[in-house]
Amino acid sequence: MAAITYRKALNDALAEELAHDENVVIIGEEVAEYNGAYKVTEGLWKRFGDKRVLDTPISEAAFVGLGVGASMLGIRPVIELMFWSFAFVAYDQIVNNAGCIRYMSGGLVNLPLVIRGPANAGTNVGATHSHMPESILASNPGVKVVCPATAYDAKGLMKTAIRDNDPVFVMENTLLYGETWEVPEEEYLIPLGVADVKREGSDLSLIAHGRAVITSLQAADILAREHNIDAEVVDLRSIRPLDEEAILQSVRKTHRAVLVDENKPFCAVSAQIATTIQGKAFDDLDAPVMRVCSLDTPAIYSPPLEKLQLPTLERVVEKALSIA
Amino acid sequence: MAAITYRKALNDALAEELAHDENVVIIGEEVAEYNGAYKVTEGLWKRFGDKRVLDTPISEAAFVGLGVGASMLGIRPVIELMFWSFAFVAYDQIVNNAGCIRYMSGGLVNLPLVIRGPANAGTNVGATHSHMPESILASNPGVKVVCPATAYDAKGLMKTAIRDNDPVFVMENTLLYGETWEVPEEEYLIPLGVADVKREGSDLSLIAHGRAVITSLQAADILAREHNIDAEVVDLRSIRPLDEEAILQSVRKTHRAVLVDENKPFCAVSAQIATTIQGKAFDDLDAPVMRVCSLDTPAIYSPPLEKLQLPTLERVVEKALSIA
Amino acid sequence: MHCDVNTMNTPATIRASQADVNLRLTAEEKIGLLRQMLRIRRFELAALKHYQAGIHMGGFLHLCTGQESVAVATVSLCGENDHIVAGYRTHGQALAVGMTMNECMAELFGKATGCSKGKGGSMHFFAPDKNYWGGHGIVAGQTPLGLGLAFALKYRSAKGCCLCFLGDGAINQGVYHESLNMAALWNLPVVYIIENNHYSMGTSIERSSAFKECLAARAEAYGIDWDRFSGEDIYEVRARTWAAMERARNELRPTVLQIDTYRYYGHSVADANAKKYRSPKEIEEYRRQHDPLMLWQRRLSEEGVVNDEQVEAFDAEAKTEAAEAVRFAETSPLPEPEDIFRDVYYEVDRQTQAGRAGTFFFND
Amino acid sequence: MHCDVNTMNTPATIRASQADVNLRLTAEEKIGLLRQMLRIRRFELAALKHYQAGIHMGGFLHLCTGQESVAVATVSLCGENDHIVAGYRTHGQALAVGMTMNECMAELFGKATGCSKGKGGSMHFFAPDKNYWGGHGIVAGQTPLGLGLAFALKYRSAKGCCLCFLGDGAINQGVYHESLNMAALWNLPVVYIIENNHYSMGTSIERSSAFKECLAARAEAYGIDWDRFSGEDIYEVRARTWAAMERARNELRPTVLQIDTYRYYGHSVADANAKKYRSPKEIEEYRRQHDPLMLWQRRLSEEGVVNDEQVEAFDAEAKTEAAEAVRFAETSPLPEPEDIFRDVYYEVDRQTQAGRAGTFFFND
Ligand SMILES: Cc1ncc(C[n+]2csc(CCOP(=O)(O)OP(=O)(O)O)c2C)c(N)n1
Ligand SMILES: Cc1ncc(C[n+]2csc(CCOP(=O)(O)OP(=O)(O)O)c2C)c(N)n1
Ligand SMILES: [Mg+2]
Ligand SMILES: [Mg+2]
Repeated sequence: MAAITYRKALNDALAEELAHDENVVIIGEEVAEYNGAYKVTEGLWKRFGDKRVLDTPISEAAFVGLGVGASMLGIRPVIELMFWSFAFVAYDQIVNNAGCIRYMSGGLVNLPLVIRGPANAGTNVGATHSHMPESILASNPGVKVVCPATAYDAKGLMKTAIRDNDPVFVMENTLLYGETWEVPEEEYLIPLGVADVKREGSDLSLIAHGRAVITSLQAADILAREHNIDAEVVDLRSIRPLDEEAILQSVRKTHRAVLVDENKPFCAVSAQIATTIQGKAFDDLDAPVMRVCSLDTPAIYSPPLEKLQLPTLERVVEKALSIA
Repeated sequence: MAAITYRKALNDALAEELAHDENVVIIGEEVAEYNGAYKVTEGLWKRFGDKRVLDTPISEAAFVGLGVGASMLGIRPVIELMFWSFAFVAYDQIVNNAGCIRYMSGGLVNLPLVIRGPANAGTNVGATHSHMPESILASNPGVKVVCPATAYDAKGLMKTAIRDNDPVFVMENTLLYGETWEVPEEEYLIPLGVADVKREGSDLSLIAHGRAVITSLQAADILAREHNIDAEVVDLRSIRPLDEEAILQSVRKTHRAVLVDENKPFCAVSAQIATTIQGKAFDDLDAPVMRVCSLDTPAIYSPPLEKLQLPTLERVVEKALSIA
Repeated sequence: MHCDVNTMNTPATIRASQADVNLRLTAEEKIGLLRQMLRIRRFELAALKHYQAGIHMGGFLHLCTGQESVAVATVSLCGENDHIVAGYRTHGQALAVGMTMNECMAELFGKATGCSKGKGGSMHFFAPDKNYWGGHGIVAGQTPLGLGLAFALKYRSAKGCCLCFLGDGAINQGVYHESLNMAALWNLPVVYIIENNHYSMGTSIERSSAFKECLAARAEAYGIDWDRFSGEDIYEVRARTWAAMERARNELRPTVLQIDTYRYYGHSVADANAKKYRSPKEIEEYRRQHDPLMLWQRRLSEEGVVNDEQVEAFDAEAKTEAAEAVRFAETSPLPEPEDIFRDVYYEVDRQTQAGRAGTFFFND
Repeated sequence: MHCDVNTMNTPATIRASQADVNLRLTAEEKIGLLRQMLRIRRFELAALKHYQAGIHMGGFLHLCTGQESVAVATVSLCGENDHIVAGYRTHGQALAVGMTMNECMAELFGKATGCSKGKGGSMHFFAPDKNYWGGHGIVAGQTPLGLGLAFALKYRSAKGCCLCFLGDGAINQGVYHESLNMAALWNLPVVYIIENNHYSMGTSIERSSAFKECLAARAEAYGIDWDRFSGEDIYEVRARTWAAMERARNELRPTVLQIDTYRYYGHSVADANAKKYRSPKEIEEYRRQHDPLMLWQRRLSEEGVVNDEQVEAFDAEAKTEAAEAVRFAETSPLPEPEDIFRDVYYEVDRQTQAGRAGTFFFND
């Protein structure tokens, strides 16, 4: 197994699916000739040509809507948002057209499309460019939301997303693009809706998605090394569908949970999970479910301060200790 | 005290504030000559004229942005969205411009603006027109979100919202427009961030906002009458700022909570509140915090079915009984 | 509002009747167009009546009464590879593509037998098998969908085009402009049809839109061809829409058409102001002098294709069909409560492997 | 990309120099314009150097190097009642309105002494006291803000206008079109200035925009006046922008201006492709033949207003000012962790009654 970057894993997934299905097209700003703002689509235009990989104007609402329309006729668009933050200028197209058309048509229509791009807290790009919209988008029944934490997951989940026959939103993490993980050469798919226990443990559950999984793994190391606490790390991978069983199973084992979430706290994914845990495993809990979220303000620019805004290792460890 | 409709209470609030401050302007689709799609602005154009009450084209992004820009210079726009669902075509302007400009300017700018309109689940207008965006909007620090449940609250909260120097989003409820409540003739204001215990009780807390408060009050009656359960009904009134103290105080008294929420469940306001309660009153709880939300699909058109989709009286009573 | 639509005897209209696409029409087809319009009108009148009865229907009901010729004439030009997407005032297009009154009426009644199983309502009729992709409620939200349908056609090298309908008020949603730019830039075979009924709710076009020549002329900003004409004459609509469709199919170039027309009723049936922002006189004048059914009927009489008795019979037939559709709708079952959770996810509905892992629907 | 900007000796440029608004300029003011451009350039070069050092700055840094004349010439026309709002490539406007290098550099360094207290960064400079309203990162997101500033001016009967800057790629965001329609319809005194540097990131205007004559000409769709001219000559920019500002102030009519210019560096400093989508030759040609600083300096020499030694001195001064700003920024304190929670709500910051009820910030 070769170690490749999260970026390369995504790039491989896209290339494989372009080759696998002639209905797959890549659409977005700077995805073709420029190779992608974050180089996730590098080389694809050169290899697959103008028909399959298309640069758009800065018109997110139109090209997301175009993708929805094309998917009605069986095209499988993979639409890049240069940042997930730019979903906000296409929000109606995403929520109402991608999210509701199947229902409103009584199931006559289905929309096999993917919207993908970085959801990048922590890159010093200020409040408007740092949104993490997994909570608000996953709140819409009709869509699926995936947040891979490793290169391995990124590749397997992206391929599954492209083959899925419903709208899937893949939120990549900018800070992970350059990180490397082992990824097999052979083809593999990872189902949506299946969490991954990234570290087994018995004392406490750290439950997270996206880059917060990496933070949680580091925190688990410190908890083990310095505090003799054996934390389990559950990576949700997919937010909707959500593997509630895996969450509850872990909590039933450890009786304690800290949710680590780069969302801002109010109505975050972790709020949903805390609600589920206390609702369905109330008697298993030895302590309240705790959360470590981004500090609750718009994203600050100042690089050293923004580091503090995201869930830091220190905050995760401290919170775990508070209930351990 | 005269009994007036929720609609009239809002209309009175707007008229009073137009008269009170010459910087207040009403902007929106059909708000002037047509008197408002739901007649909330009835008579205002006639009374205050073209300068103060302005009809717009169907360009929500532009006129919300216009309101933000004008508020930077001290105008106090009250912007009507004909439905809150249409916020989705103006989502970037609402979240990024109304929500983040103050922060990004390091506090140099403040934005005294109101966005208001009906957030109407339950009116048989289908999935795209029935969004209740209080959860997703209140997830943004920088904005305030208010959901009045009675005519009295609607008037007092609206007046406060207009005088507030930050962006306040007032989500009215279409089904309540025609309902009447006692409202005093004298001027009054209701502060944001202060919940209202609409019914005192000792056995169980029903916590709700918007029309779900009315459902909760009816449920409390049934619980008292038929099951001898004395339920307290806490009306949040304002979602952000949120009166956490009032919530916790009620739960510390009753030890049981059912949250009634017309939001869809995933990452709903009630998920936030359940998380807070279990986090801060864990030891006070005798049972898990329960929720009754809208059924988790896009809004269905079929009128009899849509009734079932919202939190019904039956579901609230049943859920309360399950933990009482 | 000055009523500046053409009347039938201008040279342009006479020319239109001689266009190839009209000369090709058989008598039967011409009658078919009349019958379609009659069906649409009768369907809507029946719906209106039952809406007002206040028992079964809720929400919106946007009637296209007065505008029928636009839907019927344009849809009549569609072939196997031509696709249609529209806004919420869409009963006309739906019936014109061949949807049955039964499934449409049942949808209005929120019944399980409705075209969208009672899930969509008046704004959300769909018939993918008839190349009809809805039925959309957010103003102009359908405009990029039209782009996507056209993209798919081009991608598959299908010689067809997409007709995308929108209202005169819809042209002020930004996404329409983004769509025009992309249509021009990517050479997509889409024809945007602005059904200009002169009002968006209570707002006249002059109060909602700044423009130089006419609404369609904004297309020039993108180097897109455009045309403007009256919707009251079927021949003219067909001739000039056909030119746009052929440009799309053969040259892969988009067009914007502005078709002037008029609605007799309020914006939705709940529009209490319908006669305030327009004078009753204005409405009456349209009804009496510009009604597209009356004009087409007169034309066909002049051509000797139908006589008055036949027309009456067609109308009676349409009325009966509508009455039967009401009966069908009334007696159809509602969706079951479990149906609420169907048709959200394809993978769940089919219980594929992808539809079985994880929680898709949340509650407590 | 063909470089079709004017050179200085066309009749148009000569005429521009004789425009009232330019004849009124004193020698000192002319020198002031040169010094402003030098300051902007030196500021950005210093910022670039420190960005590349990789210690203090993060995120984006969009340089306007090569475009300085547009900001300086247009802003020089602003009076007390004129307001400015811009996109993210905004160092030029910020310095031109009179912001200090210190507060701007400190902002880039994320320091508490920055104009936005380190909260905004490169894209979000603000100076309301100088009628400068940012600094906005979402492409075209500022275009309705310009509308709102203009609305407020008109509402208050202030005889002024709003200059709203956007890029050539930004014209394809729908909200810009919505804004044009409303500006025309409501007669708002706003001047949209498209700074056409020919590329949006790696995409040339031909690949992003369909248009007939030029980008600004889309304004015709709304009956809005427009103009297009080169940004390289200060006189021309001033003369033609002034006409638009006067139209706004006196007639309450909007205008769209397309000012052709060029950026020498990449889209942001992280744009590794900067020399791939444009040939190095193209960039070199602009630098050598069209640099606005060089051209203005030459013009002032010809007029006998400055000599080379003076220019060198001004440049040295600007360089020193920039170096000092770097020192200021380096030695300034970071915001405190508690500052993260400031500047979110006005009412909370001031601890008014409204700022004290309820929970505003959430955590566990
Ligand atoms: C984005 C959005 N804003 C507002 C509405 C409410 N609304 C529905 S139809 C309509 C008027 C549209 O007028 P027009 O485009 O002329 O179409 P017509 O109704 O005349 O067919 C409005 C304002 C909406 N559905 N979507
Ligand atoms: C809505 C939105 N989409 C995409 C981006 C990313 N982005 C930032 S600048 C830019 C290019 C803009 O080009 P142009 O308008 O020509 O301005 P220039 O950078 O040349 O000054 C893009 C695509 C964004 N900030 N906002
Ligand atoms: Mg209309
Ligand atoms: Mg540019």
